[in-house]
Amino acid sequence: MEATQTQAQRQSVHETHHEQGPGFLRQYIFSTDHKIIGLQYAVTALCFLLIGFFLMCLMSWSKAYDMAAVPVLGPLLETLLGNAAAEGKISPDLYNSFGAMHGTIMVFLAIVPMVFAAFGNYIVPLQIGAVDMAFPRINMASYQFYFLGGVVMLTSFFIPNGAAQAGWTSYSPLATVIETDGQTFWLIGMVLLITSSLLGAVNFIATIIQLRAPGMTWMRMPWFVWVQFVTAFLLLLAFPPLEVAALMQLMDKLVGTSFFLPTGMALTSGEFATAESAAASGGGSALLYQHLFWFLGHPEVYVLILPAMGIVAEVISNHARRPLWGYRTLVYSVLAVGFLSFIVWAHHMYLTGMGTFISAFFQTTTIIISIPSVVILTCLFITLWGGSIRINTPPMLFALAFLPMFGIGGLTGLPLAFNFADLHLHDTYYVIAHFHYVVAPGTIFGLMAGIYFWYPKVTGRLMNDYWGKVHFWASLLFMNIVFMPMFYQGMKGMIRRQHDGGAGYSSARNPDGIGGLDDTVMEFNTVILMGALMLGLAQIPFILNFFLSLKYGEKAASDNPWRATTLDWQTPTPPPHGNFRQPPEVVRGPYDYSLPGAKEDFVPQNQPA
Amino acid sequence: MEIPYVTQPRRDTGLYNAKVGIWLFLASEVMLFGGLFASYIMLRVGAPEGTWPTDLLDVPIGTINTVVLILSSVTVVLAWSALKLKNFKQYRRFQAVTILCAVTFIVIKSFEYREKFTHYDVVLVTGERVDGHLKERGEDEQGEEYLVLSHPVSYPAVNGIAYRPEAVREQKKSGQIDADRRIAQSEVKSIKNWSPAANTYFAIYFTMTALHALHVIAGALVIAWIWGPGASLWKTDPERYINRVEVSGLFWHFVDLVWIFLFPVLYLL
Amino acid sequence: MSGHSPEEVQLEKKRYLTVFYILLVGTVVTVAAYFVELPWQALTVLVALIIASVKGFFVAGYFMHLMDEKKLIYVVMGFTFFFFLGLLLLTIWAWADTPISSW
Amino acid sequence: MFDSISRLLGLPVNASVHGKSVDDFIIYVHLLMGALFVIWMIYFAYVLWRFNEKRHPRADHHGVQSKSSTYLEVAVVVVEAVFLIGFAIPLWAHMVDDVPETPGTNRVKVMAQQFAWHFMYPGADGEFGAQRFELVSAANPFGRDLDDPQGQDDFMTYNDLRIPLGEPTVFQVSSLDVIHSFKVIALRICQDTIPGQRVDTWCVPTQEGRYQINCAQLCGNGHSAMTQGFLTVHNREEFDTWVANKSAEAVIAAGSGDAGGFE
Ligand code: HEA
Ligand code: HEA
Ligand code: CUA
Ligand SMILES: [Cu+2]
Repeated sequence: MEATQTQAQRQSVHETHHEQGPGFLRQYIFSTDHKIIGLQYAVTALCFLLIGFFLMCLMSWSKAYDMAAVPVLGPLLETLLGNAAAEGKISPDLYNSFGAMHGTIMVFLAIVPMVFAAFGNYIVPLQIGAVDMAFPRINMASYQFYFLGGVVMLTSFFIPNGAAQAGWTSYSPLATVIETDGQTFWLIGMVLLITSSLLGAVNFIATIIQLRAPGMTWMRMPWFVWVQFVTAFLLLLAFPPLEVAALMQLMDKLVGTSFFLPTGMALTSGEFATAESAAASGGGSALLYQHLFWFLGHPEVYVLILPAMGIVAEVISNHARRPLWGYRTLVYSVLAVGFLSFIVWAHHMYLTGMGTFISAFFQTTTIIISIPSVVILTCLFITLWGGSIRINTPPMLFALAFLPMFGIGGLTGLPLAFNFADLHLHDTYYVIAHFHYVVAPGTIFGLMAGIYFWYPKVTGRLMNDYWGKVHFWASLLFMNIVFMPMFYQGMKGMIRRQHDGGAGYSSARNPDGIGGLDDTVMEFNTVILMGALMLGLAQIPFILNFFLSLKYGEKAASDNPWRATTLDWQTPTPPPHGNFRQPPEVVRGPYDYSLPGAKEDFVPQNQPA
Repeated sequence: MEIPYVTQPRRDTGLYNAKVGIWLFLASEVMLFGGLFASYIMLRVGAPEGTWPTDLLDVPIGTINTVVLILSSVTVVLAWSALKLKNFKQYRRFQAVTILCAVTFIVIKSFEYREKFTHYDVVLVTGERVDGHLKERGEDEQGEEYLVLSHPVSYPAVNGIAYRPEAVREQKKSGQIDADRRIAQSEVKSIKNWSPAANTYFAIYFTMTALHALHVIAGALVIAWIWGPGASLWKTDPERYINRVEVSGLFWHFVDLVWIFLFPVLYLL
Repeated sequence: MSGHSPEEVQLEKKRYLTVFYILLVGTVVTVAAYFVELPWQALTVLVALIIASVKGFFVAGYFMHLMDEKKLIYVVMGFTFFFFLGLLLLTIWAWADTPISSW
Repeated sequence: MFDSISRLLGLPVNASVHGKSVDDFIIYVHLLMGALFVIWMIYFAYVLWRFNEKRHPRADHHGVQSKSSTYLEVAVVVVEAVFLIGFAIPLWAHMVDDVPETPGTNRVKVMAQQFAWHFMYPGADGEFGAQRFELVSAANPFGRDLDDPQGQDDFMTYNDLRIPLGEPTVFQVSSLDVIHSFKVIALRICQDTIPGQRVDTWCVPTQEGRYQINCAQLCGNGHSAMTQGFLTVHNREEFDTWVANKSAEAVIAAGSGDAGGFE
């Protein structure tokens, strides 16, 4: 036994050397190894996360100090972006660009690539005991399309009229008639990103279906793998309609069609001034775009959250030293969420004028989809019961904080789901607060948990514990300082996407108008700005920790420092090309922690009884 | 370590990797074209009464193209069967027909596009509307611009394009179809050709068929690559080669399938 | 399909040709229906779509071997088709149930 | 107690009849959310304390056996179903299906344009005249057909919307260019404006005064500056006088071929 293992080890070392032959480019840039590709995704996505954050800071500045020059960065902005940032001020156009690009970058270039592509690429093949992804070259192409899409998106900031300005949703007709080529860049960028996601999704699903190690039956897969499986299906089937929408909007912009420009639209100036052609053919439909967009848009938000939930589940089970409670229920719940998320989309369109029946349908499905989410969260909660919880490590702190934070975000989805309440809350900061609670302290905390958790597997070193905790507590505090006031603002009726933070509607501006925004609402803008800046500072320990630990971090004591059961921890550290010393043979479920009668408090999946 | 199930099917799923991959890809393609069909229907039912044009495309040409694609689809399966029977020569012959069909399809399609782009639709100041194939365009002695349309159809401009089919029918009955028509610039109120911008019907027609044509081209390139440069694999790993042929074939049938729906929807309804 | 014996393949070849003829006939019938001018427009639409579906069924079923494919592929394509129907029908329903009118 | 919850949530003043039910509904939903959150948090805190590594060094493989979580989930489902079927759906149906249609109903056409609001009233006769898309221009945002006798007394206002107190008014909302959203916070109405289409919304104001009209949908770089629109609620006499005056002016203007637009 011993002898064969060392032999296999030698062989795998030999293979790694063999791979190194082609040199740096082949190994790190045009690699087909799922682990390298995962890391490429991770690093690129984290950079985009930072960019998205900077954009948001500038927006927050604009909201708090409307049309005041941006301190420190003002001149830089002016040189980079030209007229839109004249005198270092953020013009409404620029604010709208930043808003659209913050949303786009965060969703499509930061979070999805991070939680789905990066974690999925690195972890999924390891967890199912595969040697690589099913289609390594397609995997590489997927990253390249992503990268290209990112480049196109970023380039659009520097073209004459600046980047897209119609929100991340790019509703037509606004997106079509706005006079900037940024929208064209946006659309082309989106087509590239969609291509990337489709290739990735095909690969993930095929890998999970085909490359599970012997004994890795469906119900022995770690829940994280299930989650990625469902997520991949969401991407696979929901993205194409958005691609259709993007192509049609592109046609409207470039070729002069009017898919989304209805008859009776009467722009009195500009390129699209009269819609004569539209009139002749019956014109287009503005709402069609919204249907196509939200058909993707809603599944997309579950793409953001599900992988994060998966990470949190792994960490919680491991740190509570207990099996996930209700594994089967969890699996069925995530399948249910995936299925239902295709038929709830129009809850984003309640106020476009919906009749009783169709809105009753979408309200009902929306409420139904909240049930499996509750079930998932409940299972995670109950997992803690009877555990031996190691609270005080960075991954566990982030994972635990995820629960109430996602709870707040999810629960505030409920008033939005009932359209009678949405009537008041639609397009206010309440919505902004709702979804940021799910994506920022939710998903970002989930991915932080994942980074701290798997760092030792990837690098062989642990991240610094103390600074990890500093990072956590500061992030938790400032996230809440940033987003909690937004509920209040939204309830008061502060509308989103306003570069002056609602000042135009404030009672200070219109003292005799009833229902203007009161002073508290306006003052919160400053609080949010401060909170956001501090939140940024709070990331510095993380960034330093992340890079410095590569070199100076404490060496992990073993290949399995968290004493975990899943296969990803049963490989050498870092996993070599081909991942496993010996083809693993799975003999048990994924979470055999604290098994009565076992020697240790964990039994790896490939360890015979 | 090698990636398993590249050629041999996995026991519990009964499939090899590429086959799972292609079907997943086709699933997303279903949603892609499905989104377009859904859009088509929405635009059509949403169009105000009498403004959705019909009978603008050349049905015989469309029929020929349909037959061409169907033929190519059958040669693809026959080629694959031939390979299964280890008859490489026959495979080559069948697949050559497939590629030829693909080329034919694209050539016919591009002529059809050209035909549309040179078809002009003119609204006259008198309120009459004339459309026809552009035969000639120039300046007369007085320096006034004019154009000549062959096979013109004329009908009242009010109420959009709804009167056109009726006008065509009347003309056929009265038998005066072929007279060319000369229109001077001064008579013209507005003029445009049958490009995507002409109206929403042409917009969706060009979008769908162009996307479909891109699929045809892509599929043909893949099949041709496997047929030609990629054929050395037949010697080293025939199983895998057959799989490639099957997978590319599946894609090709899908492209055919899309056309089977595109044809009636765009040409006939 | 991967597990086919030569005899089966021979048999299938015949079947492919039969399907080919069916498809040709289908095409002819569709076009004929177009020229015949049925009493109502709705009928033309119906006929054309039914024939197209039948043709589609044959291509998918025999050329793409969906008639005897693995369960997994049925599941994937089944869900896909369901979601496509969802997109189509719900969008149309939303359009129809919206108390929107032209001015 | 309701008032204090309402204040806690930050609900703004309400000045319409259905607005009361909107507010009540929001409060009920938040009560449910609050209850769930508190229950979960108490449990969470307890678990973290009780099953901490120090207090509970050896984990229990089997964990919870009881079904209490299922009961909680079922309870959540039931409450949500009650909200949905008992309140949300019928209340929404009331908003969209019971739009008043009796002949005497007050009607106003609302036309959004980057970045202002146009309003059109049927005038003294209570009937709108004909409108045609082709006639739309900067000076005639509603495409009024001035030849239609019925439309002679229709009049338009710019950023100035007035409605009578205590009776329903129907707003026929549309847009000239992009999608905006017609929102009056205190009246709890909000309706996206879709170009080329008309959607109706309505309310019954309960309080005289001047209200800000919000544009709630991103509509371009002037979105946050689209703040000049105000809605004034008058008592019936004031409103009638105003309509009579405006209508009379309009008849004269229409005679001279002026559609009454602003730009
Ligand atoms: C990851 C992202 C994500 C997630 C998971 C959700 C989840 C939900 N969302 Fe959200 N949503 C967005 C992202 C997300 N949303 C975004 C980005 C937008 C705006 C897009 C835009 O317009 O730009 C949006 C907008 C949005 C709207 C439209 C609002 C409007 O524009 O007017 C609606 C309406 O129904 C809605 C509803 C819901 C519901 C019912 C859920 C449910 O699935 C939630 C279910 C969850 C629960 C019910 C919580 C259960 C919690 C526990 C069991 C734990 C509790 C724990 C403790 C208290 C310790 N969302
Ligand atoms: C996944 C999506 C996501 C995420 C994570 C975020 C994160 C944040 N968002 Fe964003 N946001 C959106 C999606 C997202 N947002 C969308 C879709 C919109 C709507 C756009 C529209 O209107 O169209 C929006 C709009 C939006 C607005 C409203 C603008 C408006 O309506 O006018 C605001 C306002 O404050 C805001 C704030 C924030 C803040 C403070 C964060 C913070 O949570 C940010 C936290 C991030 C950090 C602190 C950075 C951490 C960085 C690292 C850890 C980098 C490490 C790097 C290396 C190691 C290399 N967002
Ligand atoms: Cu108009 Cu926003
Ligand atoms: Cu949603």
